[in-house]
Amino acid sequence: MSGFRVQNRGLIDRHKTLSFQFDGKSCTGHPGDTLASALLANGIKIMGRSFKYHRPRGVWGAWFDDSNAIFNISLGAIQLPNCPAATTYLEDGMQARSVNTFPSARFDIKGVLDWFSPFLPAGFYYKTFMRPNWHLFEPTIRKMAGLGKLDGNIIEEYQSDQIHQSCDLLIVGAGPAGLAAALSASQKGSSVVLVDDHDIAGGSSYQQQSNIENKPASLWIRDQIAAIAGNGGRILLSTTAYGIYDHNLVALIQDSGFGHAPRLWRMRAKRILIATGAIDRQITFANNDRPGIMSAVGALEFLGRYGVLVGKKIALLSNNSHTQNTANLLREAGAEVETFDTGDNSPVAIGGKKLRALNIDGKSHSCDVILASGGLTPVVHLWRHGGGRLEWNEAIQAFIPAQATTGMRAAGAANGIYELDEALADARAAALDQPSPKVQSAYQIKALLPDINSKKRQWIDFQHDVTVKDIELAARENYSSVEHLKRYTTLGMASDQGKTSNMAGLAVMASLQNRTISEVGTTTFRPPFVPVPFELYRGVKRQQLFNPPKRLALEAEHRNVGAAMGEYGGWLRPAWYGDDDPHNTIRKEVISARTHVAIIDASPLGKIEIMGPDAEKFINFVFYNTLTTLKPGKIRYALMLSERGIVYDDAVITRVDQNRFIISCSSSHVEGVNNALEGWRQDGNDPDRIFVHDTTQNWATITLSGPKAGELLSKLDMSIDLSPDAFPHMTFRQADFLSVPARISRVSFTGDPSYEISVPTLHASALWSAIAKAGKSVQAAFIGVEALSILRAEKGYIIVGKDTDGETMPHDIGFSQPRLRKESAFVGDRALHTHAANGQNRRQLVGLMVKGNECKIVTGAHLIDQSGSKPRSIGYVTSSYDSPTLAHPIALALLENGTARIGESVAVWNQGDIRQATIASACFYDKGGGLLNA
Amino acid sequence: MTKTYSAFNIIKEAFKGHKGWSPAWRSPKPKAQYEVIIIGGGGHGLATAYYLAKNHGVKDIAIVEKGWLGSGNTGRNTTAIRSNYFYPESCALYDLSVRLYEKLSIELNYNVMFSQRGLMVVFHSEAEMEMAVRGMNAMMLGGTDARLLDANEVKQRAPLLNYRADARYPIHGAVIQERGGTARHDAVAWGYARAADALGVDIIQNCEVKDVIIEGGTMTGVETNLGPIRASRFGAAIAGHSSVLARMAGYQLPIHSYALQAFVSEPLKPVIDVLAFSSTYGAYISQSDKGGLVIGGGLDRVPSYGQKGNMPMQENVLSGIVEFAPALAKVKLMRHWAGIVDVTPDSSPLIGPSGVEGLYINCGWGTGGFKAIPAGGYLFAHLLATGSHHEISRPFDPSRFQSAQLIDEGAASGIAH
Amino acid sequence: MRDDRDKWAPAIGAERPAIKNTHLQLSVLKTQRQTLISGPYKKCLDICKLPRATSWPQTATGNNYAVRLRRDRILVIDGPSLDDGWHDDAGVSVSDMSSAYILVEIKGEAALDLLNRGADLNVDIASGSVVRSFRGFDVFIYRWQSETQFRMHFHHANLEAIWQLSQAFEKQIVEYNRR
Amino acid sequence: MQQFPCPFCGLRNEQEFHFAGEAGKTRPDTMKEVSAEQWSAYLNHYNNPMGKTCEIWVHLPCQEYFVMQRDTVTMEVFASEQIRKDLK
Repeated sequence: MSGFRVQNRGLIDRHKTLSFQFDGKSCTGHPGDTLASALLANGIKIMGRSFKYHRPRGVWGAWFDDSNAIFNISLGAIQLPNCPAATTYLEDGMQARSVNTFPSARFDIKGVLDWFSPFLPAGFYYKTFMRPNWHLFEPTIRKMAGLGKLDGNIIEEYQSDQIHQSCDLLIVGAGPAGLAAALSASQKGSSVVLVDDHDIAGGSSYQQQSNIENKPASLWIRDQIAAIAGNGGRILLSTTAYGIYDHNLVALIQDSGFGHAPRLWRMRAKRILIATGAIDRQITFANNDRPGIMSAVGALEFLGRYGVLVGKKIALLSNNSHTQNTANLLREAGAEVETFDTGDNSPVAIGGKKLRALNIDGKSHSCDVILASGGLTPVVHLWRHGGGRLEWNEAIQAFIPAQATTGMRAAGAANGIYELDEALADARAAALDQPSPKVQSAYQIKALLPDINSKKRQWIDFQHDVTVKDIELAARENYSSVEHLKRYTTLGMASDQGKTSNMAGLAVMASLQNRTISEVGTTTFRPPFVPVPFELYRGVKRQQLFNPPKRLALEAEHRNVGAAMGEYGGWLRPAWYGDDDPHNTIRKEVISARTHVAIIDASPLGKIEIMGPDAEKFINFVFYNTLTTLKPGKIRYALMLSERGIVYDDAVITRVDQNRFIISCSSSHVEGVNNALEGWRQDGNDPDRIFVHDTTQNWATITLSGPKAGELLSKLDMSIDLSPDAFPHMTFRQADFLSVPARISRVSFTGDPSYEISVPTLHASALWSAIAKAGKSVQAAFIGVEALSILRAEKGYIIVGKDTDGETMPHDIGFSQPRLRKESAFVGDRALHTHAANGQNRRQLVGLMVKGNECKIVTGAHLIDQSGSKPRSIGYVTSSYDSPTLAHPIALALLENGTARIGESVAVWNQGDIRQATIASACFYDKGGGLLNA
Repeated sequence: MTKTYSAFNIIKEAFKGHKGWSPAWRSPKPKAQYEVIIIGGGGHGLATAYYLAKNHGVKDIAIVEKGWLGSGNTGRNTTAIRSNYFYPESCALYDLSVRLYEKLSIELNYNVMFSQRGLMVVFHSEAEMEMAVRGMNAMMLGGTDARLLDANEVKQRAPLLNYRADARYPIHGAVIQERGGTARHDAVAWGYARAADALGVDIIQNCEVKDVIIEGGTMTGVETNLGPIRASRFGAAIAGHSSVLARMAGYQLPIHSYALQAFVSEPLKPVIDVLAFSSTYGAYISQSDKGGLVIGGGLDRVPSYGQKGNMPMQENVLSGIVEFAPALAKVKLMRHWAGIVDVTPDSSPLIGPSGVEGLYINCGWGTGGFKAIPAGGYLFAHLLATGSHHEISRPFDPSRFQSAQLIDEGAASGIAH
Repeated sequence: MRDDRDKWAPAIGAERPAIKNTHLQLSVLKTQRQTLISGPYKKCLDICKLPRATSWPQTATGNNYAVRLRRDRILVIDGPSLDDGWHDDAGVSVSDMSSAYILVEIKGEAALDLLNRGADLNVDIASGSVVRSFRGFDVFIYRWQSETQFRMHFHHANLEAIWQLSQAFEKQIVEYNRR
Repeated sequence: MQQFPCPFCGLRNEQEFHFAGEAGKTRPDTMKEVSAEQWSAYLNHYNNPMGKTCEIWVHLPCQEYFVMQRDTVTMEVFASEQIRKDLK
């Protein structure tokens, strides 16, 4: 059926024919068609059903102002839900299905719902479905609701490109006004970006077949584009500005074609010019939702862009002068057109699925299409996103941008200026940020107040089936604010977000309340201007590039010896080594560490250097422990607190010399500790006398731990005396390793003698090889983080954040002295003496033991007090392991008043199961600490 | 006039063109003097007035609201309701709320559509699962329902989520609170408003408090755009803007205001029947009865009173949700917005005296105000009526900051909702 | 037990082929030395004997130069060997960071296009420092020798991620130019 | 996406910044008696103004701490100034 296609009109490529299906019916179209234009050309008017009553719906607008024709579209393996027919370009082989219909939009069985509409007024669901219970009704209602179907398939290549850009002037809308403005600004040397959501510039000029500045429109447009490009201006087509955010950031979505992810431009513009034009407003009259009733502007768009004449016998109903030429244009294209003034007579559309006539004053005028034009409505959404105010203009019966806000102007039809020459002058002035010339508008419009007493149904929101009666009901029930009205009736909450329904709804409310539209006000315009896929926000941030972990310099070496890599504190680290059963492997690693020596990659440990003459004073303030007494070459364990006295991190601090300290903090806290140090440095200190360098990644650290650690280290030939007296626990040495500076810290996270050897990362591999080679003779084993976690738990060494929580203070984990004795101020000091800090029932770190033949306690189990009527949590298990060293399960826990209860029994509660454990000191291995000094 | 809402009355009214429904509430002119004035006509304020009138017999109550009722966070949230908190004090508070929600539609004769479809917090590693067990046990001991799900059970409940091998964070399991769910947010405000109005409460919309009247250290009135209104007691429930009133009345609060953004997609046929949270992805999702996917995440990083969305947090939340449920990549965002929330240092609310005699505050709910509406109103009404705390609200008294007895749910849960 | 050894492609370190197309080349460079010097700006320059440290959008030249990282910090590339620690006479703190930072070079007409997919670079907005956030990673980006040749430093532990990002961006640029 | 002026680096996108508290608070001298009220006020009392505000921010990449005056409603930024004393 090409009956509606008009020869020699439109921008489509008629040499090629594209096939597609709609609701199972085969159709054809041409490149350049949208699905809506192609369907109209195929003589199909019913393209969807409304949301609530499943009334048949035809297309209303020709672009983003249509909320009726929404399809699920499949093309090959790709399926996309909720594609608007009016803005989706046709591709060969598309299978389109109208949403929420069965079996088709034309014969939808749920159409019977319309018969029950008297029982389903606005907000009926708030008044019923309460007894016995909403849950009884909800599943059915959920199935009835919803539009598109999501197929659940993932399009692997669907990845948005995201770009930052900036410009002096961003112009939204490449119609005549936008083009003129872009040329003016670019001539003055501004960097200009002009965007338009169509795939071709020209805007409304395709509706009117008139000349622009005495040139045929197509020539004028071509000349402007060439001149803009010549001046360095850029034009982005198929690109929609969908939101203006703080500080003139404009979000642009650039379409890449069906099934391809769009591109996101984050455009920072010094100035923004809104030249988005105007759309047609609907007319509220009886049966105005019938398929075949359309926007008059939309009809001209279908004709001008796609060569589609929407009807053969057209009734044109208008209240404004903008449609003066419309009838002529349609007649030229071959339609029979009768024009009607809205006047004060009551129009009624006659017909069901097929429109038959327009009744005016009881007189029937047969037609197959009614074009309704309730007046031009400037597209001011972006203006509002950008914080611009609106004012009601009585003469043109529209909200238009009020005076300019900083960095933003509107021009042309978007600014309420509809005559071409005036719009061009307005745009050129706005482009150069000059005052707009005063214009005397020739545009005439009659105020359009709906007949609120009509017995017939008059539709306001076509998708959501909101009628005048619904609004009247809402008003009667005192949902009188415009936001209440919207939320109660769902007016304007359709997928076009009120583009077609807002003004009509306001007019009804104004009539009902005897107020003016400006007094009723508008609802908020919120981004996005058109719906945008979530993918737009994701881009490359996916899978491995979603918060990727840091990589060790020695990763290849670890993999060579079979490391199972796991993520710990933001780093990918060896969890254990080998392919055998992990539990058994980890157990063996622990035993090797206890009996011989373990080799551990500890490179992620922090190495933050504090340097300068005030370093000592500074570090003594930032840390809980007293550090002024730390001698060069010595190491001390210290806690960092928040000002609330909560343990934030623990670190070993090395004093290298008088003016230099190295803070070895937890690997996951390096950034946080560094930031905290910088904050205190710049606040209240002389920053020229203290410097903080995070050198963590300059150094690779390999820890040797175990009875044979010293023996292994001695084989590396770094010429240092390793005897316990010469190099005792908690001291530091600098040495050379293969002519490279090396640092050796004798500190332990296992309870056995340990040496942390650090060399510049570029030499890590050499150190690793030397240790691996030397390690063979002492049965050294590579061990991963899992075994290390067990080793440290056996010794009762905490992991901050795991064995502490947001309430833990230093005296809860056995560090009481500085709180009572430290002689200078430190971060968090006062907070350690509050009512809560002095409390008797603080949760303290303890160990828990169960019998050797019992299974280990579940980490996360709670400790309970059973003395009351129901169990009360008095703490919980933070770490729990089967200890290979001790051959029985061990656990660490935070327990109310725990240290005083050592030796007692406590009930352990997990998901209702209760067992007993014995409270112990948090140290299970070498309690005397003699081994550390061996 | 038809007052009672029921299917029968809808049918009856249908034959009269629905002309007989009475207004849901009146639009009274303010009197010069009330016994109690509630500042803020959001969920908490409306619920407070309702319970004051119903449970405590206070009849002379006005609510002053600067905009339309429910225009603050009540109408701007993601409608999640849950009581899966760590500390027993929080469990008691939020579980009271869930229990009140369970009966609310019938109590108010207004369908608030409380849908207990289950709320699932998903965990992505062994370390997270340990925290999950800790939290789940805390909930059970605190009197809230909770159950551990393994990865397969999670998949059965929410096949939409990412179970692919290349998922950045695999799903190890979840803790589900079956009684958690969503409600229709506006309906909660409207239901309370209608019920309070029926009990004689004057709900005065478009009435902005411009200043407070304090005489001899006691608050005796408010200056509004409709003139001064006096009362003997005042309750402020103005989430997001609590500091503004504090400044008028001369006290300071442990509150920063932040925008919290929310997102809704175009309606889809049902794809997920449970609320799924992931703090690792920094996002959560549910599907409304209308079919829109409702998505939320963390607070903005910049303190503000700007009730609008912005891109940095959008990118965080939406990229997170797509990695969490990759099939959503092609689903379209229809609308996003923001509410201004009061954020306290411990992410727990403040209920108690303001420091100014006669003025009590209910604020600091952070991201969790909507779920707490019934309990917040119930407990605040108790405080306003009796001058002393209900046992459940006592731990949330503002004095906890001086004694440092914080209820730090933020630290306990990782991400605040 | 977590065993993600197969989930993550093995890290291969700095020895790797360039990312290359007709508009773009991204490759890892070797440096002799990178030295972090903190202190009053003039004093920082004095100790390494350089006249200035490059800021944005200035162009660094030669092999021995410095870039400005902070108000009181510079990074010297291939400068003199200095001892780590506090230099009391010079009033500056020094750390050798030769092992810490990877240096990559990005050149070609599409170089800025690639960088603007990770950062928000505007050559019209001057900046005191060359430190930026590149998709959440702290990096130093500056021009070197010419206006279309850029250098970027970042922590070595982020090399795999930034490289993978750059490959994804390169693909997007190719796609963009194709359409 | 807002842009904030780091006093050293100039305008940068908001993701590079971190809010570090309201300006104008002085840490009590904890070597002297500090009452519970004073300490609590230092930690917990905020002006949190709706409108013009004065805050401490840090530009994370360059770690510059600075005081910024801005408007919490309009997001207008008025001025920023380094927190550390001026370098000679």
